[in-house]
Amino acid sequence: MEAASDKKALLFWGLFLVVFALVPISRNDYYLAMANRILVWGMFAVAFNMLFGVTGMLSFGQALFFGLGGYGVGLMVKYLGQAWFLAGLGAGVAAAAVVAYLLGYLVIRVSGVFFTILTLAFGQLAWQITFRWYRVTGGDDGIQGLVPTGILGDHIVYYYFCLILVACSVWFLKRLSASPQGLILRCVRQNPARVRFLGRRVRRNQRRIYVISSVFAALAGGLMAGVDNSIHTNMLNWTTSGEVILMSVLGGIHQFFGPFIGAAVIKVIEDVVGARTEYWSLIIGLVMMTMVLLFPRGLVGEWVSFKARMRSGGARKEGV
Amino acid sequence: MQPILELSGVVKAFGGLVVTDEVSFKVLPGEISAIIGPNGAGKTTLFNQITGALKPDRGSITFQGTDITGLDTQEIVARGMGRAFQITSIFPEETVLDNVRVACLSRAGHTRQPLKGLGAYKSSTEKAMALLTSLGLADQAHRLAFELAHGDQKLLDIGVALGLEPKLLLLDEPTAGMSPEERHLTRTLVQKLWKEFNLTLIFIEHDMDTVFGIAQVVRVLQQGRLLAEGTPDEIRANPEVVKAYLGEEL
Amino acid sequence: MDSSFLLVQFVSGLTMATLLFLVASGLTLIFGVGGVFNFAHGSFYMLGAYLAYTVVSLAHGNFWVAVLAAGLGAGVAGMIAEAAFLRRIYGRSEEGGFQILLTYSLILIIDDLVKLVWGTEYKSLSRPAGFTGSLVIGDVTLPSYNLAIVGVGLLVVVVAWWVLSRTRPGRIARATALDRETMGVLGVNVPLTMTLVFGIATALGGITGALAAPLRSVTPGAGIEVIIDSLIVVVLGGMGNFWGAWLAALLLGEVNAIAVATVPEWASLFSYLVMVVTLIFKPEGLFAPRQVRKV
Amino acid sequence: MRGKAWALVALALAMAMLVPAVAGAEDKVVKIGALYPMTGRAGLYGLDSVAAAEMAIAEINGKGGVKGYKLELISTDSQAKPDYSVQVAKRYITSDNVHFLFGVVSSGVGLALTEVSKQYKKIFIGTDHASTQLTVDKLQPYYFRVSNNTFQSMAAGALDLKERQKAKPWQTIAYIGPDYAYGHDQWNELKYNLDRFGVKYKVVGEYWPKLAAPDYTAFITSIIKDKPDILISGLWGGDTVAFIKQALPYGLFQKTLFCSPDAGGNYEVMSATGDELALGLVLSARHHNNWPGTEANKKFVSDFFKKTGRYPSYSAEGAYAGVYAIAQAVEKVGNPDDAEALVKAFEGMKLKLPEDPDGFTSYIDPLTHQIVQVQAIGETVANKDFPPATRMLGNWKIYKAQEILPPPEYLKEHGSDYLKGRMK
Repeated sequence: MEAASDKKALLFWGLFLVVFALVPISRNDYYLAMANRILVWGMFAVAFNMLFGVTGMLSFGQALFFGLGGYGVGLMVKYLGQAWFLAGLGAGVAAAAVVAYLLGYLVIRVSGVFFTILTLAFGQLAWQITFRWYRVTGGDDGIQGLVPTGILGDHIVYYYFCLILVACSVWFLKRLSASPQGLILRCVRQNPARVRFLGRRVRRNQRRIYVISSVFAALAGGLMAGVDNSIHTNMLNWTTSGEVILMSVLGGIHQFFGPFIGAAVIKVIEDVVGARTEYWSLIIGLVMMTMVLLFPRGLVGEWVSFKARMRSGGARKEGV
Repeated sequence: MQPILELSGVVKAFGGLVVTDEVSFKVLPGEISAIIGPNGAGKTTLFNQITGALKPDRGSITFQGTDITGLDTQEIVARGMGRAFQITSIFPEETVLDNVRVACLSRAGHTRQPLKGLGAYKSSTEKAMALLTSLGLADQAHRLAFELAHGDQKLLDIGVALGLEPKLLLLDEPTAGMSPEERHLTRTLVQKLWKEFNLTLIFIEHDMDTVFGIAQVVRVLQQGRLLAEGTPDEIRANPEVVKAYLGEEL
Repeated sequence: MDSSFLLVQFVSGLTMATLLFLVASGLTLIFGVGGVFNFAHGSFYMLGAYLAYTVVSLAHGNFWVAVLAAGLGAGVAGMIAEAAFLRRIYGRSEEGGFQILLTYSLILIIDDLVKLVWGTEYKSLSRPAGFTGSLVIGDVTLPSYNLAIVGVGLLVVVVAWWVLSRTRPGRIARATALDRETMGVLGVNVPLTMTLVFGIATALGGITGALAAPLRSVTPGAGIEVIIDSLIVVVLGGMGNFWGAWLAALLLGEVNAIAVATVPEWASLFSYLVMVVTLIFKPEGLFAPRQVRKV
Repeated sequence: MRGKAWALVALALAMAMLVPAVAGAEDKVVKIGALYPMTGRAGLYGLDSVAAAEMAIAEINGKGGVKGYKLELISTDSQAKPDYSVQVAKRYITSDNVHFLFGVVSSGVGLALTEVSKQYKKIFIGTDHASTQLTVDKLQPYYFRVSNNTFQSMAAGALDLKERQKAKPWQTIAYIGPDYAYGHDQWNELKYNLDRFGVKYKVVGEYWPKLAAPDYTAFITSIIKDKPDILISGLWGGDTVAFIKQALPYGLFQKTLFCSPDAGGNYEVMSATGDELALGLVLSARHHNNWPGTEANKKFVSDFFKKTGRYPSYSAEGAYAGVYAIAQAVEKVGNPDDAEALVKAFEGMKLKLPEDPDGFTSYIDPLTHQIVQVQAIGETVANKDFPPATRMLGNWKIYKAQEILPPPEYLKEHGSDYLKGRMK
């Protein structure tokens, strides 16, 4: 059984890489940018879901780390020059690890909706600071001209750079979720009291995944800076946190790749609907509501259970 | 012989209500013992204090010669104490195997490993499967835990505790909610596990057949106090216990 | 700084605090009783403002009638939202996440519905007759409408206290907050209670929207703008704690008023400073309801 | 289960209805890809801009288009999000094959898009956003702006304050503006211009409420304590409305001269405050519905009213001007594809606009790509010609276009490499 699922996983990975690797052939920068956006947001959503779907911690403040990644690149380039793009990417990720570690001690003292709202409050605090401290951060003007030097300055090369980083990150997260550490995290969601009776510290495991998830959020933010060649305080706003939650739920929070699919669908819907009507918010709102009320398992989750139902239905027929 | 667990003068009160009142006793290694008492006697609260889920107001608890009073649960568990619950406490959305395997992995100190899949931890997996075989759950290893029958879930709960290779195992009403036949099976199983894993075992139980069938020592709690302690025969003969608790049941 | 200025500044802080509290009160009420975090609460505030505008300007209505109409409208809209949508997700695992998403979708939907009905132009309401002037005592100028709002705020506090602690429905609501299941067993119609409480909470939002309209601009997107501020109030006050919210709003209003007068360049950071310091020492807020502390 | 299936069908139908909105391609069109906010508190500016741009396009196409080309506008809600707008702009450029990027209210979005415009060498016509950076610090060859920037507004404001100082000496000044880039830019530029024009002043207070702050009472009472002769406001839209409404009962406007030269005189401020707008406030905007009193302006305002049933805010005229600028450039070059030739055509272009008074024609400064226009500052007076507003501006003071441009030394200090290179 495990061999079969291994083969399936291999097939999936192969397909995933091939499809995304072929996008530049279209020679259309819009598709390239769109695919790049899906990759980066997909990674963000998958990392976020390690927190939400796996460990059961609904953070409404991951925008803070997404923004930190973006501003790591932005501030480095703004003050030190374009050559510092990659260093900025690293700095943003490192800063996110430190901030997540410290903030973890503050926010992972409460659980459930209290945790959610506390993360939202800190996220908004970070947004306000970035928005108002315009002398340093550029505030609402954002920071532009974020083009990496050298070969990465080319859109297609940068795209492959993102593809490789995203593939590695998602691979790592996939391994993590299938590992003993991942199992403990799932156990933390399902029954934290019992985890203590396994001799494991619940809060410490929660902090660990909070840091890991936030690091990848920051990586996503940093990579986005190179996709748009500009960043803006919007990255830190609660709507960013909300969007990544929406992606996860849309795709299915109990499926590893659900959030990735959710990210792709949201990014495409956003664009398609936005291009056709100014009433996009009504449409996105209705889609969101329909998903929450009728398809809480998300697209991938519903698909998996549909397949299971077909299979068991078929089996029953054979039995008769 | 040095006792494996020693309680001396343990007191716990919620507000004005004293739920554990100067409880002292010693448990010898390898002993299988029962705690009985009417509802509200403070049995589960006592378990909670022994396992660190609650901190006693006064008194001390010594486990294997070290004072564990006030330590966190995870520290106490790491020292070799395991517990199964009155209300089944498992990981419902994981497979039966993974429920036990997570305990084995935790025992082996692998739970921080982020990269290798679960299958790579062969010894933990084998140990978990062996445990499931002992529990009679091996054929259900790949089902999700919430799909199991109630009785099997209780067994799984014990399995999770055993995965930690505890020296001392606390069982909170292992037969609660079971049919008479299931109870009989569970009773036999508990006794078998006790021998097989060289456990010291303390269980809380209302079913007197189980209590007097397998316990070497019986302790009676009433209103937070230790009313009596002794062999099953001594307890049966204790007029106070008969009056206060056992009554017409015997 | 003389004493008359301090008094004026104090009343400024009080006005801000009262409006903050009035928006937050509905939010904290529904959280305290229903355990629902209604992210769309601000949208009901906005709905109230637009409804009041319509009643006053198109129907030539009396301002106070418009305030009541706004409360009624927002309340009914809230009850519909609860009965038709929110009720379906109670008791799900990860309910918190779904609550936020569902109410977030309500924000998006209500925003566009408001745009469809009222357009994007700014709407405006004037202060009601009799409250356009100011009370002037020596150096002290106190606008009468601001004083009226402070009065309404106090009235809401007192009425809410009376309802919650002295009437049977209030006690049922508070008990429901503690234990939905047991109350259901005891024969309380829990779904109806939830719907009513939700309606009262959104009605409070709507009334506040109407009351604030003469002091602010009635614009699209107003809902999202107030929700974050109310959130800070609710978090600081201890989520679900009605009194806590009032005290937290008072604290924030007065801190802001003093900071503006003394260190204006940094004033905008003070409310966040208060929040961060509080949360470092008391992550569950200043006045957390008792059952929360052990979570 | 049945319910779910129905919901799926309904959802699919809703999606399908959205699809066929793309029109069939005509051979000779000038495609303009516009991005404006259409939701939230800036949505008003976006929708007014789109309406005015459509109006201009209908006028031009009605006369047969330009050089055989019809104009076509595609507009998308920018959601005021720069990252989303960048994505839409890339779609415009590579999939929709637009010839011009167009619009934008928020400077943040404008700055992100000028980066895209530079990379793809696609001309970007800015019609509204006010940050001076776009035509100075971040100027690039393919960017042009057809409305005033904050520097021009603040220079006009400084000149106005200078005149007032001569007539009735004032000494102290205080500032209130939103605590973000736009608010800080205005204050810095005002001080720069006051110094440049040799005005002596003493700052007695600086107040920075957050953007979209609901309450200003604490600020108002504190300002009254400061007793400034002049209060400069950098607030916009709903914030100006809230400030004015809250300040009125405190008698602030009798105690100090309220002056808001960039966005205070926007029509929506007057329509939303009604009788509560005190008389004698000194305000301006980038376009006024009742100034200049030329036929062109009257026609623009009344046509807009006919089309939409409301009077335009300032932003409409910028979009209208943008479409005419494009038409004129295409007319001159003969096609919309040659970006380099179009850039040349825009540089120095003379453009007769509704907001030009008799005897003046707006033109695009060839150096900074910034439109150069007369700025009129007025005082609030009773005027019921544009309901629901009951106050409009009057007692105009007119400031010459040349005087309010950033001076060469400012450009040398702040200009982008491209701008500096052209100054040599």
